[in-house]
Amino acid sequence: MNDLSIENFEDAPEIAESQRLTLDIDGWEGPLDLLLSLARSQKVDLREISILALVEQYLAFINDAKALKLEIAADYLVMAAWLAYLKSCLLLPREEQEDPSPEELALRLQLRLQRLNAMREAGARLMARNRIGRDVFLRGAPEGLRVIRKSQWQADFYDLISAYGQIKARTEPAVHVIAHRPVMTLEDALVRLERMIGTVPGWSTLKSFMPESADGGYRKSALASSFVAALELARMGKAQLRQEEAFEDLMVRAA
Amino acid sequence: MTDEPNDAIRAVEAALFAAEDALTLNDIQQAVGPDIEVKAALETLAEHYAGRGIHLVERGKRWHFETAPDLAHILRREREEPRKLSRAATETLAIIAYHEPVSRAEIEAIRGVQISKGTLDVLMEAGWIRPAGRRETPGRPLIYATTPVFLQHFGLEHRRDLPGLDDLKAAGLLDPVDEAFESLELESAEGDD
Amino acid sequence: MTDEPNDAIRAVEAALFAAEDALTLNDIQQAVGPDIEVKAALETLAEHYAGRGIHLVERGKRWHFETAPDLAHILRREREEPRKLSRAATETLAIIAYHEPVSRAEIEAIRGVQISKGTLDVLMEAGWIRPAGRRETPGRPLIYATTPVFLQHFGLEHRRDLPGLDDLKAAGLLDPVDEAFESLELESAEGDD
Repeated sequence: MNDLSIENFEDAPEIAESQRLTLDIDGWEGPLDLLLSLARSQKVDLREISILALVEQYLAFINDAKALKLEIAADYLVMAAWLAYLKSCLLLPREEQEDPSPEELALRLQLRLQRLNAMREAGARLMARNRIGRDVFLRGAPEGLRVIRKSQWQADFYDLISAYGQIKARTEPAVHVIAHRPVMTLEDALVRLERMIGTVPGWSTLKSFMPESADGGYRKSALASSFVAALELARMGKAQLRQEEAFEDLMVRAA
Repeated sequence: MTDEPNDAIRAVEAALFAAEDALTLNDIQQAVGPDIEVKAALETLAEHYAGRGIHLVERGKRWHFETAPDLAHILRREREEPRKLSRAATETLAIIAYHEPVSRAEIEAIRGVQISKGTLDVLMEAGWIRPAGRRETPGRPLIYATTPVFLQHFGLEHRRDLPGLDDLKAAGLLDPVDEAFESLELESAEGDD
Repeated sequence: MTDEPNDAIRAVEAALFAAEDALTLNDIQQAVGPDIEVKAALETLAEHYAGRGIHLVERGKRWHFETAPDLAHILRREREEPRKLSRAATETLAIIAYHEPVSRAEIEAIRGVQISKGTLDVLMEAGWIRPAGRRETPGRPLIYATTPVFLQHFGLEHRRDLPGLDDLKAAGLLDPVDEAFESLELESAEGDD
């Protein structure tokens, strides 16, 4: 009944010495599993099972294991203690019993065993079905259904003409035309400034010699050229320059 | 009747034969084009193949051809058997299949032991179970359910074809212990009257 | 005749179905066992499947099932996916439309960039251009022109409905790209005020 397998201890001699053998947990998956195995050995319908007899069996089994000095996993011992308690309650006279009653506890244990048993049997029936790869086989070399993706190219009219516009813009030879801008050359400014300062006595601002013109570009050009011309005239000793402080008007007079 | 199949039947037959996986009605319709009555063709085909060495079967709303089960002895030769599932994995699979969707704690309550980490992995790797959301209870545990591949592998057309499902349901063996206990108490209380 | 196959035929049928390669007579005999008349079973099967969506065929003394040739389109289903034409292809198409008929070398001269072989292929696949003979110059290069499908796709009645260079200039489409981009940037910067 008890296919008690003992762990191979050849590779662990010091443990073997103390004879600490372990109850094979792979043999039973926990105390409930062991209980179910014992219950099934009673060979009655689980609904008819004698819980008291089952408890005796379990405790006897654990005691045997202890006598063999097997190390028993803690949860088996916890279950043994609980079952010993249950047994004593079941044997006690009725009046002294507390809630939940031992009958209730026994019934719950029975229900659990029934449920585990039902699933064990269901698992076995499932595994016994005609399974693919064992009993029935799929096609060995299916051709496969393939979806060939074909591109449906999309472009709209604007893409087309703007692409053409961009090619044209990119490849058309570029001609750069520099616009003619009215300027006062340095030569003009020299002649003009020399002549004008001769006609005006005393200090005058450089700006007062600027031409009246609507063209802002021309006025700026005239100012820049006249400034350089004033420096040049001063260098030649034909003019004097004076400025009260930075950014103040530049004053000029004939030397 | 030399039942020469019409083009609709031939097309559905060819698509199922060539497919690498089981096909849904929709998959088949896409393969054969919109003008074909797939459902009717499938019925005719299933009937045609019923007595042959190959059967056309429906598993979880997917269709495929497979060899007839009675010929297993011929085909099994020289083939490796699929790896045998451990008892823990078998029980866990049964619990998921019969109770789905079910949380890990619920599986453990039935088995009376913790599930080792590998057990659910093995079942997921086989493609038989999948996480199916979370239960809206404290802790929001992950719940598991079976897949169409599970039905296919075990030759089940629907989940309701699980062996003994109706009996287990009727016997209350799929109800949690607490519920079963209460209903038992109720019965006996009524019986006392 | 409701030709229900006998077990010999069913076994051969299943063996061929499940096989990963085409099988020789000997292979089949080994699979189904010595008591079965494989040759006769194959003949019956081939005849049975002749009108179906799957055929049993012999190639180089090996037997296998395959999809009926007239149903090949089921195996390779085409699906159209919209894809935007690349810039290179759009430019090439525009050059062909404005200058047709035009050779590849001429397209490259106008674009100022070489075109890859794939570009013309794409345009031909789209059905928008076609080879339109050869130019009678040294090398006799192939020349390309647009197709009626091109006009239809772009909503043109005639090629002369393509806007002229003056129209393009007026629409700002001749501005070099980077300048157009700068002016855009300027606008958006001004918009920030």
